[in-house]
Amino acid sequence: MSITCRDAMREAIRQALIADDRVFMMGEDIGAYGGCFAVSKGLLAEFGPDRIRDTPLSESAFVGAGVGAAMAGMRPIVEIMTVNFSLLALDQILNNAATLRHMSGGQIGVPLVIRMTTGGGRQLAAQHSHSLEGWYAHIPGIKVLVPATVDDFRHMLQPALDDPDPVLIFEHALLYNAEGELSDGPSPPIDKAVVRRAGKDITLITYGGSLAKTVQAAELLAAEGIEADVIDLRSLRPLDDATYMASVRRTHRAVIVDEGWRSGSISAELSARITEGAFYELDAPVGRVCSAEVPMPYAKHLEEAALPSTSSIVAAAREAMAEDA
Amino acid sequence: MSITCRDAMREAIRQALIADDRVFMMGEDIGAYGGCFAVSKGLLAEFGPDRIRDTPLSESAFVGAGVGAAMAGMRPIVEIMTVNFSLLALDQILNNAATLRHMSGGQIGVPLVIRMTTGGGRQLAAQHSHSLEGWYAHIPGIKVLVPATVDDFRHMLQPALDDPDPVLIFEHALLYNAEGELSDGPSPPIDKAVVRRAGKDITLITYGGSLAKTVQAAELLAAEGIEADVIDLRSLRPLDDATYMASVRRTHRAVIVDEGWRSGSISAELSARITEGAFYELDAPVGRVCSAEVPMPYAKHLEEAALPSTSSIVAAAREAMAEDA
Amino acid sequence: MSDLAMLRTMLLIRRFEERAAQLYGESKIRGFLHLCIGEEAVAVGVSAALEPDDNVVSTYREHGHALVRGVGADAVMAEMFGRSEGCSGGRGGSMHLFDVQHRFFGGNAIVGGGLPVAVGLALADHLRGVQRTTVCLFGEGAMAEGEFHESVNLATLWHLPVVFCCENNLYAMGSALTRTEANTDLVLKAAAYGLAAWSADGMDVRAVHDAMRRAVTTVRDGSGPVFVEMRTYRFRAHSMYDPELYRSKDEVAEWKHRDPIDLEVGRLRVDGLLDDAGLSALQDDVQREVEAAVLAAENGTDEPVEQLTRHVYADAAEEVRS
Amino acid sequence: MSDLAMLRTMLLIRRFEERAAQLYGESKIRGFLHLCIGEEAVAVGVSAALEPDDNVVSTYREHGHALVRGVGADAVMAEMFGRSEGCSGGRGGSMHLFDVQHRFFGGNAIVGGGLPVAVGLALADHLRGVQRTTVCLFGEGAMAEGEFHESVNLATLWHLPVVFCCENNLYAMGSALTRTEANTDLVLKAAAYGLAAWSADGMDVRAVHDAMRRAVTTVRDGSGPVFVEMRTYRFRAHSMYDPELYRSKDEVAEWKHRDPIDLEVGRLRVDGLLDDAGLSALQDDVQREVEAAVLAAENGTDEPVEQLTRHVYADAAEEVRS
Ligand SMILES: Cc1ncc(C[n+]2csc(CCOP(=O)(O)OP(=O)(O)O)c2C)c(N)n1
Ligand SMILES: Cc1ncc(C[n+]2csc(CCOP(=O)(O)OP(=O)(O)O)c2C)c(N)n1
Ligand SMILES: [Mg+2]
Ligand SMILES: [Mg+2]
Repeated sequence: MSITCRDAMREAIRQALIADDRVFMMGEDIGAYGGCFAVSKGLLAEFGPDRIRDTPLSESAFVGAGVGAAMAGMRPIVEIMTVNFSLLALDQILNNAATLRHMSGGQIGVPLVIRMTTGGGRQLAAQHSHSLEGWYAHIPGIKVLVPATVDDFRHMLQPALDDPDPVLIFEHALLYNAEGELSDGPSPPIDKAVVRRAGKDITLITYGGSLAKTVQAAELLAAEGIEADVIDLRSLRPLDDATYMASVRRTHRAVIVDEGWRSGSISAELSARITEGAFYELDAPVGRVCSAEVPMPYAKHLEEAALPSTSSIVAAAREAMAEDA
Repeated sequence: MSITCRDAMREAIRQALIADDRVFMMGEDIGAYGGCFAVSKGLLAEFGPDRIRDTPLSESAFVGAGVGAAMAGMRPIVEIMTVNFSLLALDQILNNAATLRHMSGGQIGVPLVIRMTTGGGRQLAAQHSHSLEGWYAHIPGIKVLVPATVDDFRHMLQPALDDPDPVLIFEHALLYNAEGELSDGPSPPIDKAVVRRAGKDITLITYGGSLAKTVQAAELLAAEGIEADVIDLRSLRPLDDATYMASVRRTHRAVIVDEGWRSGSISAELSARITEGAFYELDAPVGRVCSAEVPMPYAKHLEEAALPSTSSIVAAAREAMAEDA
Repeated sequence: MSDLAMLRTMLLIRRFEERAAQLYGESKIRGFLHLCIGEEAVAVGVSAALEPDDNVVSTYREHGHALVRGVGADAVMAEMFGRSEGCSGGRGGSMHLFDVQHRFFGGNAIVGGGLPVAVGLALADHLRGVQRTTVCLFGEGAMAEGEFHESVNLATLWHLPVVFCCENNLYAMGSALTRTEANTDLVLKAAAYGLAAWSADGMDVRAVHDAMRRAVTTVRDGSGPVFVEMRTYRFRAHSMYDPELYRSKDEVAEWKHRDPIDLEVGRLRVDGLLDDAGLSALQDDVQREVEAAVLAAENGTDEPVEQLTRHVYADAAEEVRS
Repeated sequence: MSDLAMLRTMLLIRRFEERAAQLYGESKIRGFLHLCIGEEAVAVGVSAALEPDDNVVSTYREHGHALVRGVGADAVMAEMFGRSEGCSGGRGGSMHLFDVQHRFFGGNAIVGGGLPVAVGLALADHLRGVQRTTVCLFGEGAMAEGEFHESVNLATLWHLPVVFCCENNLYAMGSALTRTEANTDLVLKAAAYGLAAWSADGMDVRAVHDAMRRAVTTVRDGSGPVFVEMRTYRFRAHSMYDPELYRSKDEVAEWKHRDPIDLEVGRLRVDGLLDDAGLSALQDDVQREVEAAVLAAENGTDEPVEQLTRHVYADAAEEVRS
């Protein structure tokens, strides 16, 4: 069955609401408006205003209310419209959600799911185009998921709700319209990376909104005779070291692709870990393709230049192939 | 003249207030209370409540007011008591201070200085012990300074005020009582790293609250015949690549020491850059000594175990020395 | 500003935005586009009460605010085309119009994000003894944000010359005021901070003007900030993506009977200051202005992609030149 | 809770904190230590109006709140010694006392940080139809934070069973209320959100009890949240580092004449319910309880350092066991 990522996430939310009456959803304009990305469209009619709970513009309070409700045993799905507004709730996320279990000596769990869109590419300029999922992955106490496929949009939510700790799900806005076939089989655990394309020459590591570009780049590289392993991380915290490290040990070369600003990106962490774990097996320094370190410009040609592109990925891979240690 | 870091910073603020009437200071309890770390003690009496401006507990509003005042040509020094509370102001920092110049096509500058204390080590537990300066360094549009010596506490503020862009200064709380001699000569530019101890065998890269531990570790290593170059970064954004890279090219080995949580730390960025820039010159993978990935525990023995220590730095350096590529 | 001039400006905003919506349909303008059609009287009435060097801080629904403050239609249109000639050099787009010469300080796409900044602008004037008013425009939805609370308290505590001007169009995207504020009497809410507060009919440019003149006078007297609620309505969708499921067509139609332009046209006719020919002339005039802006934007230039990382930090070279 | 029991609890808090201050001087307790000496009537009067399974969310000045809710003096003292036997296993310290069995949800060191959490606890009860009150304690300084604004609006809009209990001790660290709030009438400020609000003499445990009983009754009736201001004063410094430059010794002395313990002792004497012997017996009793707690804390165990990264995430093994 072909389905969009939007519909897949909606169905995931629906099924979670049906299966467990501790689950409810809360966020700005998820009800009467139908969701700013139409993810929650129709859910208000089906589940009513108690469980599809429109909130005022109060990011800190409704995220914190999600923390409290989760502490009390509910399973809230809090939607922050976009990652850009999540900064207003960061105190609640870092100082409460991520730390309550620890501060209480293990007495309190916060089984909260926070969903938000992320990413650029729609000419929304500097305050509406952040890719901060890798940045959030710095915080101990939370988990960070980054679905890239219809399967993951459909199947990551339930395990996130089952998780006893806070899970943040970052959904790249450009993926909502992406279509694909839902698989029949079970999905891999949410903290496992997956090889999306097998190759022996170089490892391309990516996630979320950059996966499609990376796979495209791999196809172009294949035409040049370079076979790339493409790893979809799926989770940025924890990182599934085993999977990407095994690939790098085979290919001896790695390029990481991510939409965050380069300095202090999750790509830096991956690069550091690969060097730490596989230094003697590397035939080339680990490459990174990230966003330019600039608040996102509005003009289309500038935005395109700021973001990772298929061609910048191909170029980085070629460069890594050209090296020889 | 021997002086504490606290007094050095106070003197820097005083001189700035005297020299330029566009300068004023604003923050919680900086006036009547005398500053929560006594940095601003006495300044209210000297400069009055207009220029030493106590604020209510409203981090977002008074940081944002600093942005506005800076846009209008003032030179505000905004004090956020500690980095832990800065999360409440992060929207103003990232979405306004860091982006206004760009969004306005270069029309608007935000010559704002934000000072805050950072770091652990005082048994203040999970909500009062963050070391997020490396995390902040991810944000384009701001600069991030991390003084570690009395000279830098004394001399970084004025260039920060002279900078046409927002500068964040992170002051490790444990340094305020540290004493040292003020130098006579001019200080190096704020964006330049400095070699605090010269050595030929390994490069230890650090900053702020970890510098003293790292120098101590270098002394211990020297007793074992290992001579370490100790680099004080001083600025985390921009990073002075030339200085630490030159050292690594000489020593062929590097360990980075930083109090942030390991994953996604500034150490990761440094490791990635070193591998990118000096891969073929490295004799060992770049090492990292960071804080354990745990919200800070209160109990003293646990807190000590969570933080980088002289012995963990020595151990990492020894490990790097033992490798041979 | 004469009543006729105010009408002309409302017509300009209306025409400008109608044209922008078309151009959005043609993909000439991209990103988010928020129209203020129906709310023109607020922009015009507010601005009419200001001096040229007063400060304005606005939101993402700010085409009208920019135009009334003297930012050229051509500069705004070019901005939305992403051209170098745009008022933000093409970096900002519809949500980030800036013009420092006209003291128009944006264009902020974070709801509530401009409020602390406005307080800071006013603080700077206060500290320097400059007589100037800072007007901060925001929607009623922003009043639920913590930034509103902190900013109004700060400005009142410090007696700063700010007019907090709330454009209450009854909806924040799809959220009706009754579903976001426990107390929907916004003037009462604001007054609890201890500042002067009143409301005005935001569909009547003269009422807006009067309310705003009172506010500016109060602020100039040094009596501290003022809160003014402008009761208005947006005739169009929240943005170009909004299916408007949250309000009835009847409600919208009802409000359209109170079109601020029609009201003003009617009055001027009654007063004998406007006839059909006069109205046509005005309409042609704004039409020409808008079309000239579109043409200029079409023919504008794109900033070279090599300059991508410009304006992240001040460029020492550029600073010296300017 | 009888009047005598309330007195005993106030004495316990007083003695407990005096001893904690000593132990801080001896470096047995570290980190920040915030005493509520002078404010005991609030803790006791509030708690006396609650059922055992009501929720409490507090601040970093919460020893008293924890003790009155049934968290043992030994568990609190051990926590401040950083021992495994502490109510937060030694992970939290003075600012992060937790006891889920007593539904004491912390101990929050971010000013205003507990307010949204309290709203969420109440929301959970509301959604499940559980009859329970959530009490959120915070200082008057927290009212300037955006979190106060957002949380009170949310709770009122959603008719949630929360009592917002403001301990107005007139200072936030060194900041007098008059220097942080443009409108210092906190009840009026709160009422503007549309919820019921009143204040009580926080130096009188019976007045606190009455005001709180009214609040709890209102909340239990389903009439939505209530705001109660408890007018009180802290006799000691803000924390152990505070030189108290911001208030006069006279002012403090003045307030000490209104010591809540003296007031209650006096009343009980007049009513013939307490004599010197009775008071001594109570004092000895709490003294014994506190000393036993100190002894136990001294002899407590330190968690093995190998367990450093415990409690960051749920441990599947531990989950199954518990
Ligand atoms: C902090 C934040 N949260 C959410 C949004 C998404 N958003 C953009 S406009 C808007 C509605 C704002 O309503 P209001 O303040 O009434 O202004 P109006 O659009 O009606 O002019 C929302 C929710 C945002 N831009 N910023
Ligand atoms: C968000 C935040 N800002 C600043 C601080 C530092 N701080 C701790 S307590 C305090 C004063 C709070 O005063 P109030 O709310 O009145 O409570 P009180 O201490 O008087 O009980 C401050 C400023 C903090 N902990 N959190
Ligand atoms: Mg609105
Ligand atoms: Mg107080």
